[in-house]
Amino acid sequence: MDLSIKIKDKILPNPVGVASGTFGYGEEYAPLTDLSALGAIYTKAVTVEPRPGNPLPRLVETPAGMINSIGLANVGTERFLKEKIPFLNSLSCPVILNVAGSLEEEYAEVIRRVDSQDALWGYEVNISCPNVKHGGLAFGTDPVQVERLTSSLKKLTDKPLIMKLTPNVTDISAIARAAEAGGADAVACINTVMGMVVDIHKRKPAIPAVTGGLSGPAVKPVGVAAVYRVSKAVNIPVIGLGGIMNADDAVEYLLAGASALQIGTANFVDPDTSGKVLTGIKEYMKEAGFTRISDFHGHF
Amino acid sequence: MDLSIKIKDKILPNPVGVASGTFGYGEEYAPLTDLSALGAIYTKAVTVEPRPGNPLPRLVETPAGMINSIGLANVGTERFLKEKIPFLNSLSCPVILNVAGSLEEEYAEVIRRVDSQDALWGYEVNISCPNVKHGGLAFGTDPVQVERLTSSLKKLTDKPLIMKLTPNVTDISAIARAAEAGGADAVACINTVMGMVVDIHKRKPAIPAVTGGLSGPAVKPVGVAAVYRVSKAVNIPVIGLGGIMNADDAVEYLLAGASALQIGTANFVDPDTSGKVLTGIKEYMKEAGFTRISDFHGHF
Amino acid sequence: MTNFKSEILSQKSIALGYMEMTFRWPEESEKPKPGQFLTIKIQEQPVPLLRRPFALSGFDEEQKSASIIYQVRGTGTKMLAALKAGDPLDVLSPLGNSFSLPAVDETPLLVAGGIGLGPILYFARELDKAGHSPVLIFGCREKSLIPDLPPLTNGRIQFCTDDGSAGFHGSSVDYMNSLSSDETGNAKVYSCGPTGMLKACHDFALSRDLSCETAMEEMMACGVGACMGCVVELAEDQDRKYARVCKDGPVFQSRTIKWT
Amino acid sequence: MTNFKSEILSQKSIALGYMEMTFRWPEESEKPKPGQFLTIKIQEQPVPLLRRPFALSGFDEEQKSASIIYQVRGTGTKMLAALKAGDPLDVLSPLGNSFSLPAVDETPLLVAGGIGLGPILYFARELDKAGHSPVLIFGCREKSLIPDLPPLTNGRIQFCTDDGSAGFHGSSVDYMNSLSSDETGNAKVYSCGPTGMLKACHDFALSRDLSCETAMEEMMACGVGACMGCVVELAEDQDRKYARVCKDGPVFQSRTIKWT
Ligand SMILES: Cc1cc2nc3c(=O)[nH]c(=O)nc-3n(C[C@H](O)[C@H](O)[C@H](O)COP(=O)(O)OP(=O)(O)OC[C@H]3O[C@@H](n4cnc5c(N)ncnc54)[C@H](O)[C@@H]3O)c2cc1C
Ligand SMILES: Cc1cc2nc3c(=O)[nH]c(=O)nc-3n(C[C@H](O)[C@H](O)[C@H](O)COP(=O)(O)OP(=O)(O)OC[C@H]3O[C@@H](n4cnc5c(N)ncnc54)[C@H](O)[C@@H]3O)c2cc1C
Ligand SMILES: Cc1cc2nc3c(=O)[nH]c(=O)nc-3n(C[C@H](O)[C@H](O)[C@H](O)COP(=O)(O)O)c2cc1C
Ligand SMILES: Cc1cc2nc3c(=O)[nH]c(=O)nc-3n(C[C@H](O)[C@H](O)[C@H](O)COP(=O)(O)O)c2cc1C
Ligand code: FES
Ligand code: FES
Repeated sequence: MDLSIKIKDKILPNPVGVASGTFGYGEEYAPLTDLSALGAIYTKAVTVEPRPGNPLPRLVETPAGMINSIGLANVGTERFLKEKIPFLNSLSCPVILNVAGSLEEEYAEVIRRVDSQDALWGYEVNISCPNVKHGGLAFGTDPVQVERLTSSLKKLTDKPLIMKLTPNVTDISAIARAAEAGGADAVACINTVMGMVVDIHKRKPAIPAVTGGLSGPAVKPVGVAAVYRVSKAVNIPVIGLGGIMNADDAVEYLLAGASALQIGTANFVDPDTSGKVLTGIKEYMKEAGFTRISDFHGHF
Repeated sequence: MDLSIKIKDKILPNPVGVASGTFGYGEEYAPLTDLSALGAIYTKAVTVEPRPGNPLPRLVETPAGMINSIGLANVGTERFLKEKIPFLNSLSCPVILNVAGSLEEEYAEVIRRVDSQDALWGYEVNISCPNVKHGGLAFGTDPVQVERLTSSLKKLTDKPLIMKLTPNVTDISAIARAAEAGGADAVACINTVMGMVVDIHKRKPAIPAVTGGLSGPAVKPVGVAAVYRVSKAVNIPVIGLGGIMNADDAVEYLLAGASALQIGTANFVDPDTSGKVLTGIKEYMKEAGFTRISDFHGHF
Repeated sequence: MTNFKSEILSQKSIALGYMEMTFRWPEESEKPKPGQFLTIKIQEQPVPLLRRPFALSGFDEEQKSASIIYQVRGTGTKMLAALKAGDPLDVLSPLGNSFSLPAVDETPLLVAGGIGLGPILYFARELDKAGHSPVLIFGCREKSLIPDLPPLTNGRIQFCTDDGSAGFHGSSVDYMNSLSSDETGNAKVYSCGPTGMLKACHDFALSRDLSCETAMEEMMACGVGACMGCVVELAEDQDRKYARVCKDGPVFQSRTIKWT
Repeated sequence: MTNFKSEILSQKSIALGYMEMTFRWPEESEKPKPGQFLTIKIQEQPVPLLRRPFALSGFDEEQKSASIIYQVRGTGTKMLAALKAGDPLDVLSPLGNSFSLPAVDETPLLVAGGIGLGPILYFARELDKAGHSPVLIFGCREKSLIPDLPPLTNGRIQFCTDDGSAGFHGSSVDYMNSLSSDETGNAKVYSCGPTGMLKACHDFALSRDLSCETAMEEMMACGVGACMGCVVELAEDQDRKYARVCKDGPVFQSRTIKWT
């Protein structure tokens, strides 16, 4: 059974990674799951400068989901290199840096500064960030911006470049095609869905930023639909995520067209979800007589 | 305590209506809830010609939600007038006809044929339908189409015209503004969220249409966010729906900016949800010292 | 049709993976007929979200109680099986139509498989009480799936197992086919169970020119006919393409259904 | 820190709306320290979705058991309260930092309110055993909220009620203020409870120039420091704007927190 997935000229050992923002830089989860067994760690977003993140409270639960408003809280590129790279260097699993910014130039600057690091397998570009040059609309909502950002980042690195799509758009296929046209080596979907909770006792939004990002089982059908549509629209690998809690959910995404997966919110519920999902995928493949991940594709 | 809401020149007696497609034309629920106490019945969509609806299975459950793929199954305008109007005529609550079509002309034709009926209080226009003239993209995803459709339907009737928005767009505020510009008397949001479930045993989509409409508690945060944004964008009343299961959910929507509400999926779980929600809203208002629905607005 | 709060009176396992639950039926509520069903709101939390439909498997007018037989399948039925006597139950019933009575000279052949046992059993007992001589044929994979049932007075129960571990060796349809045309000459077939079995009953009835009623199942949302979610496809000669299982059914003349 | 399957040993109500639950602590697992907490995965279904955090309220090395005291508040704690001895429990613990020990000549003033009782009680018992003379001050609205607690050996427990229905009439801070500066001269303050009470303890400590540690609470997702969800805002003079309650806390020097 071959579980590996090729992205550009590099190999992910298995399809089950852990999603950006839900796993820090791996350290915290080291006692709780076998990091070396992960298909990939997608780090918390890194920006050029350190960012404190959004005001609190930052979390609120919803039916079968949660909303987060962490913002891009991170230590910035310099301290990332100093404080996080040594640990990441010690890991045997692929580490994919989630890159964020408010301007095209900021994304580029992060990649320029870290690209020589062998610890980094590739990049995942978070285009759900508001583009300050375009009235705060997220980069990922406009195909023109997405193609431009992708192609300008492609020039800076030989590592695989994954564009992470937001579901908060009219036509996610168009965005995916723009990423592919810009030279993306893969796309990941979905980032969080825009949502909001009102505290009816305080009569104000549950989080100060008013709207936040919905994740967890509630959004799984949205993620599966996105992966299905995107995988029909492009010829690069699609990485599926959104509400995967167990192997059955993971298999849904694979059958819908995903070549790899990320476990996000589920890490909070069971820190070893990724291990269990990988085991479950293997069992499913054995029963189905599948020998490689691509055997999941093309059934409908 | 004044629970009424004015839309155009007409009054809804209270804010709690029942959503299109979840309540038929009222008959089936007559033994289970007090129809005369409803703020409004929004009927199942009516098209010019009868439609059989989508192939089966049409339903699948998801975490805290469900996906439907009913299609626009309905008896068509002629049989609607013959078979449904007599019962609707006997009701004391406002009846709002949900109108659908695949062409602008079809929407217009429905309104032309039924507009003389006193049983109909107004119209809710379902713009989540694929526009066959525009490559099957839903009417409701393009502001230009929405404004045009709204203004052409406005010319045909003196009854209140409510445009029902789809959440499957990049910027729902822009769509709402287009509806307002076209002369809409109110907007309702949200219609269902695009979602998909894969049957991992059969290795095919759970519903033949592949993607369907997600509703229920899972989408409540999406609906509340939409209502908040839309109510900041337009000056006409906003009717909120999506996952309302109880009075607390309803109060969330009202505080977010809704002037009226619709109960959808919850009718399936508890056929008297609307009655309980109305009672709960009154209790909340009493405790808060609110005397009218507009007291819910402007807290943030 | 009412939505009432009931109370569980008893809950017991009757075969491997199958439970029988009895609950209080309110005085004011209409008496359910064989073939009709109910829906249960299993819990307050929205997972599982929808009410779950089950056919009535019995009704006791004196005790004012009704029962269902159900298979423990997924989340909802697992939660249901964890409830105990005394627990409250949110019931919406009676829903749907019911089996039509056979003529006095017709022999009712009642065929059940799996979760189709409940409505067939209820109907068999009612017919038995009314003096008919129903033959209840229950087919399953093997012995452990055979429920422990009190015998009928006028009619009889025929078990069939695929592996021959109890009763007739073969499916319920194999059993029916083993009957001579004389024996089934004035039969009327009623069936509830897996689709394959329903179609086989339909084919059997067609081949012997018998009338056949079949109780269908589809995923449901409202259960009362409002959402158009639970449709089955009708045969080409019908006046419409789809019918609602919850409102137009669950019992259909098997000839009106499009079997695929 | 391990994620282990435990078993509930006992569950009982200790005051109106408050429960104490004791559960097995695995041999291999690190011993928890006062101030540390755990998270519980309450059920398989995704409502409620997230694990629920609770401070340890006791640990019995011989019995290999630990306990929590919790208030029944919403969906999660209601479900937790429905569990019985013998039921399994999914625990992730020990998490976070802990209270620091007072110097031998310091008198620990331990202030608890509401759901802050657990960690303070655990700490008081440990100090008591180690020969310190802790004063545990527990404030609540009225008598029915006062838990039934075994007395300390060296230290003592002071109850305070807002309505004077038991113990000192007034809040725990009113009580502290009623102590002379001599009595609190070498005190070290520890607090856990509602934010208003924590701030009052901080102000009290500032005014008497005492050191004060405070155990904070914020909505959590991961509980292990990975998601940045549970932050509190730090005072302006700190080197960063926010700190994570789950990893940098839950215990903070009260001076480092931005009180608003
Ligand atoms: C009219 C009717 C009568 C029925 N009578 C019986 C009966 O007497 N005894 C019995 O054991 N079962 C009966 N069923 C089937 C029963 O409703 C399902 O087994 C039950 O809903 C499964 O719920 P779950 O949460 O345990 O399983 P899930 O994990 O939700 O699903 C397991 C299977 O049950 C089906 N199912 C789930 N929800 C529904 C629903 N709302 N409506 C229909 N099917 C559903 C799913 O498609 C799936 O194949 C009947 C169904 C219908 C429509
Ligand atoms: C470090 C820490 C230690 C705690 N120790 C105790 C304790 O010893 N005893 C005790 O009774 N309670 C304690 N709590 C609070 C406890 O976690 C909440 O009361 C509980 O999670 C409520 O869950 P629920 O589903 O019943 O309520 P819900 O209906 O979900 O919410 C009720 C309230 O609890 C808060 N809450 C819900 N989930 C969380 C979460 N994951 N993290 C923090 N707050 C949450 C909500 O904001 C809300 O105000 C502690 C919290 C933290 C962060
Ligand atoms: C607390 C939290 C923080 C997140 N931070 C980031 C981030 O920094 N960058 C990013 O691309 N996605 C971020 N995400 C989105 C997740 O990576 C993922 O796309 C989303 O949560 C859907 O997957 P899930 O439902 O499995 O969690 C975050 C999600 C959560 C819950
Ligand atoms: C079974 C079903 C059928 C529906 N049919 C229609 C329809 O015909 N026209 C329409 O505008 N919306 C239709 N809807 C959408 C609902 O009116 C509502 O917008 C949506 O379900 C969100 O609300 P809820 O979460 O409260 O159900 C349908 C929804 C369901 C579940
Ligand atoms: S379940 Fe709604 S029409 Fe049958
Ligand atoms: S809860 Fe995730 S960092 Fe504290």
